[in-house]
Amino acid sequence: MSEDIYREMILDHYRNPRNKGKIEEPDIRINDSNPLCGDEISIDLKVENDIIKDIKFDGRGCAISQASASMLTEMVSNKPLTTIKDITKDDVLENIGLTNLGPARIKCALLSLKVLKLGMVKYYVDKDPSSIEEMKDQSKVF
Amino acid sequence: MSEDIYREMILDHYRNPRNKGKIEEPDIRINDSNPLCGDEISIDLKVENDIIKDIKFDGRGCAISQASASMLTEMVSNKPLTTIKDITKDDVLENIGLTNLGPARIKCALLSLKVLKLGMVKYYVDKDPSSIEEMKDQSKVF
Amino acid sequence: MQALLDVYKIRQDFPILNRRLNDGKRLVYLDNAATTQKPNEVIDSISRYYKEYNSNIHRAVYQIAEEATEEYENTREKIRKFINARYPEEIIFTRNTTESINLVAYSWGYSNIKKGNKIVLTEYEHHSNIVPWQTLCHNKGARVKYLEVDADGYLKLEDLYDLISQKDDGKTKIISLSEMSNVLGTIFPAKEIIKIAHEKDIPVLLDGAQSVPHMKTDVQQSGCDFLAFSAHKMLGPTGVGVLYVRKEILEQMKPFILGGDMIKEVHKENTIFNDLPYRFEGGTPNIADVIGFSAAIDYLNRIGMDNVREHELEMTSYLLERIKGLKSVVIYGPKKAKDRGGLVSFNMDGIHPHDCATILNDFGVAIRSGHHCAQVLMEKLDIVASSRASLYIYNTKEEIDILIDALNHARRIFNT
Amino acid sequence: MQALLDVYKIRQDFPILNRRLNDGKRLVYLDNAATTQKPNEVIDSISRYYKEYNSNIHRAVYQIAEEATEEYENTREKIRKFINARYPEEIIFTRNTTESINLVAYSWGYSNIKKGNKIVLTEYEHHSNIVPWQTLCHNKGARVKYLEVDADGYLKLEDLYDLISQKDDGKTKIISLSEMSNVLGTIFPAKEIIKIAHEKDIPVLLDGAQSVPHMKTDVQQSGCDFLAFSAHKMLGPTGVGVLYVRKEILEQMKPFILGGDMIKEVHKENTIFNDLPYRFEGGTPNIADVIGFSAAIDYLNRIGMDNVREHELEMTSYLLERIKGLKSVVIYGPKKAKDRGGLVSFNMDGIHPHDCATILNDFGVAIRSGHHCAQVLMEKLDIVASSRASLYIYNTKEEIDILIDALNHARRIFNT
Ligand SMILES: Cc1ncc(COP(=O)(O)O)c(C=O)c1O
Ligand SMILES: Cc1ncc(COP(=O)(O)O)c(C=O)c1O
Repeated sequence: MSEDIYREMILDHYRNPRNKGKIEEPDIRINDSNPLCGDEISIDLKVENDIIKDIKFDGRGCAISQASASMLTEMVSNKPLTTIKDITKDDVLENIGLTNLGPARIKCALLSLKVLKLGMVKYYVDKDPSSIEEMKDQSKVF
Repeated sequence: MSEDIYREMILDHYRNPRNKGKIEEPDIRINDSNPLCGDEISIDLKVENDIIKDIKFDGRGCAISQASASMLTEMVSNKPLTTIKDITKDDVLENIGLTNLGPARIKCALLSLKVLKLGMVKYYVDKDPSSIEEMKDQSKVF
Repeated sequence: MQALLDVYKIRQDFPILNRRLNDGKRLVYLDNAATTQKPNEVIDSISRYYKEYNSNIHRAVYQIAEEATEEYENTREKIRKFINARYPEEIIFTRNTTESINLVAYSWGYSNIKKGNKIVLTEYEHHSNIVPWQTLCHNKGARVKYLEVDADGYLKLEDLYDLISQKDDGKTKIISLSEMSNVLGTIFPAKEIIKIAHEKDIPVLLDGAQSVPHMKTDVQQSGCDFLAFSAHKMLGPTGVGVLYVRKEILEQMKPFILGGDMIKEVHKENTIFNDLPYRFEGGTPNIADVIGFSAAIDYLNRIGMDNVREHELEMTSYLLERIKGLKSVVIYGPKKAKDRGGLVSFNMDGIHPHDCATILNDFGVAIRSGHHCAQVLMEKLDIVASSRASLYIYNTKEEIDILIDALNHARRIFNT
Repeated sequence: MQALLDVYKIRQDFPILNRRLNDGKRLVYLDNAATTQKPNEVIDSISRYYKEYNSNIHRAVYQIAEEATEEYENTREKIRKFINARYPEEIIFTRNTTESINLVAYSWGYSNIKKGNKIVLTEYEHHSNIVPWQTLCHNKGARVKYLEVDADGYLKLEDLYDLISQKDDGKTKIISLSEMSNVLGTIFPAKEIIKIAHEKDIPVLLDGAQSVPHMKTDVQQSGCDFLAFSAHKMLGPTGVGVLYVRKEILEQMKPFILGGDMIKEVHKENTIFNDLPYRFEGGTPNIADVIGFSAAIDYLNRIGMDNVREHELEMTSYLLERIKGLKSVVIYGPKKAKDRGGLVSFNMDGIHPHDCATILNDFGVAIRSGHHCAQVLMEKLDIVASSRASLYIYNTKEEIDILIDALNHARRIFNT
């Protein structure tokens, strides 16, 4: 039921997104869109010694995709970049409290994770192109 | 029932086709094939004063297409070329005594008529290119 | 009160309308522009085909194959009549509208579009009527030009005059546009546009995906050179589209999908193609669904396309009026119902269409939210997405009322 | 006596096998290489889709659309498993084998085939695996080369070595061949051929239209780069084909059918395409029939493909033996049943296959007569047409006996 989805926490993050905006001269800048609905998320990261020092997201879309992005930035901020590898889709869905979304809306909830993983892969591959084989499947979310 | 189809007359024309062969220096030479089964019919005509003076057919295919071609040559031989215009598919089917063929086999039975009509159209259009508009639909059999 | 057609009787023919959703709610299906539901007749005719005479057509001589061939070709003739084409061989079966348009772009387009040429579309086209042309132009060094839509969702015909006038120098080679927008709902004056184009000898493709299901179509009257539409948007099965091409043009077109059934003779070095229309139907066709489509056409003919249109007009007026009554709502497209097909797109301030659709789902209401495969138009309207409710012959005012209740509930949840 | 699978039980699942023809005869369906019959499960799953959750997939968020999307994508995963592909996104839904091969010729072919290149086929290919390549070569100034079949219906692998050896200079860009001939019945050594080709880095397309329905398929084991097949030849509905492409190649391929659903973003001047495999599925797919195909795969999995093969081997041995016993008959293809799929092509001296099929129809027997879309092979065999009886899981020895009786009757009518 939608009452379970649109709880106060989601609506709060939607109306007052955390870490929204751009970083000047980010170490990572990456974006993607959801072909389903046109939702767009871009993420900027500042990385120091493999630690996520700053993270900002921008984009437009539904409450679920925007709230999920907002919560995800809180989740990884000041964590090692490699933790992104270990975040599963279930982690994100539990974090935002939406474990029974339908397949279409799941894509909204996971768009920001997809973008974040893409960013991490791009960062490592740019640094060391030979890591592409190992990294190839790391950006998979679904 | 196939006993009704493969009567003695059809089998006779199949085994002993009339007017089979080629005409040297024909006034009309035309051929077509049935994409359904690969049956081929070519027809040569000798025309004098718009009268069909000689007609021969050649080809390979099933008993129905070959017997039908054989009977058709007998039907138009020494007739004015324009009579071809008036021959309908029902005329041919009645002539060969096959009025209840299925749609696939009908194409076998009518292949020679189709070729003959094409030949007539080609003859007139070659003579007078402006007649194409009028002739265009004359080669329709089905 | 349904004067024109008996909606309540019609509804009995559609088994899905009795479907109970997870929470016991009855389905309120308002996504008919995406795909329509199917009456029992259509479903049964597909089953009957498989149970009684399934077989590969055109080539076999046994009884069930002849039955199947006959039904398949009868459908072609039925469609010829439905759109008033001159010859059955002008009717080509494809998978959907998208493939129909691609067939034209690949077959007609690659032969006729040269460097420096122009292709005219409109801003409101569905992606299926943009991407094939964009790609063609990209490969050929040609350009796509878009006719603009104004704030009320209309085209300005003067723009068309301008675009293809003297200074165009005969560069415009085809105009391809939808007769009805799947977002704005606008019905465009196809006949006038075609008249203007034909004065310059420019052929016109009509994307009829939204118009053919909802109003009478007459290709001889409109004069269009190509018409594309989908069975699944007009009570028919998925997997069947139609492309109509005027015979004079079709005769000049090269085959597209190459293989079995579309040839007369194949040799090692060359191939002689089959007669029209088979030349354009390579491989085993979607026989069952073409035959199923036949039952859909029968159903629509029995109701009468004028009655379909009248019913939708009445329902659209009501839908427009009720949506207008909502708080902070923006409606896209013409204000007058009579200029519209049976759909209304809108946005409620502060609620993303996607969230809106999720909340509506709790009420059993199925509407579409998103860009509706019309992102060029979305950019023009400066929105990312919209909500769209779209109607068909089985929809009732009661269903529209449920939609409005649900929208009000969404408003409460988002507290805006 | 059926040891491997219970044919009589299986037959009960196929309603058409109870069909009475015009003259009251029961249908003896022996044209399975053209298309197979469908079990109730498949027919019912299509009806159920339309009665319970028909809706347009991928984009909508309401319940029935999510159900439909899930079933559609589950089918993709099921097929992945069935042919042992690595990723579901290597599976693309098309209309039929013909479209699958065309997709490769248009998308991969136009980007990779250059002037002077060669494409290697065999003499026994179906038109669907000839005409797309012939046309491609014609447009690109490339050439098609045909591997010859010998008198017994086998390929000589040395010829392949010769063709793509040093003196070929890397000109051969692709080898495309059928794993099983639809006329000769021969099963060809796909794995060996692919190994030889891959030593020269030449990709191989397998036309699996005849092989996938009849024996276990494992794309990782055979190593093929492309595999094409049709649902309708393996208990599934008409209108669904599959193209498997190895991911590394698929990632480099340009989209083919352009439009809705296959894009990520469309702008006036450019388009960003969607992820794999959606990039290759433009427009509303044939949703109902893809879901119906799922039920067909379940059915085959339950029987087990090894048992399908064993049953056909037993039946083919019997069929071969009985046809051999006829007067003045010529049989095409391998003498040994174990080198064959479940079909036998033949000619009876003095009786055209077409007439033969017409007479058989009186006995309720449905066989195919004609060139079987393999005219290049027909030229090689120096015949215009042949008769073909082809088997599947529901065929019995009793049915083969009826066929033989009918052939003897044809002999009597033609009195030869
Ligand atoms: C070997 C082979 N390839 C291709 C095809 C074409 O299949 P479809 O008509 O389903 O495209 C067939 C079927 O007739 C076949 O036997
Ligand atoms: C205007 C218009 N054109 C084309 C299409 C594409 O139709 P299909 O997905 O059946 O190819 C649609 C349907 O979404 C449409 O609304």
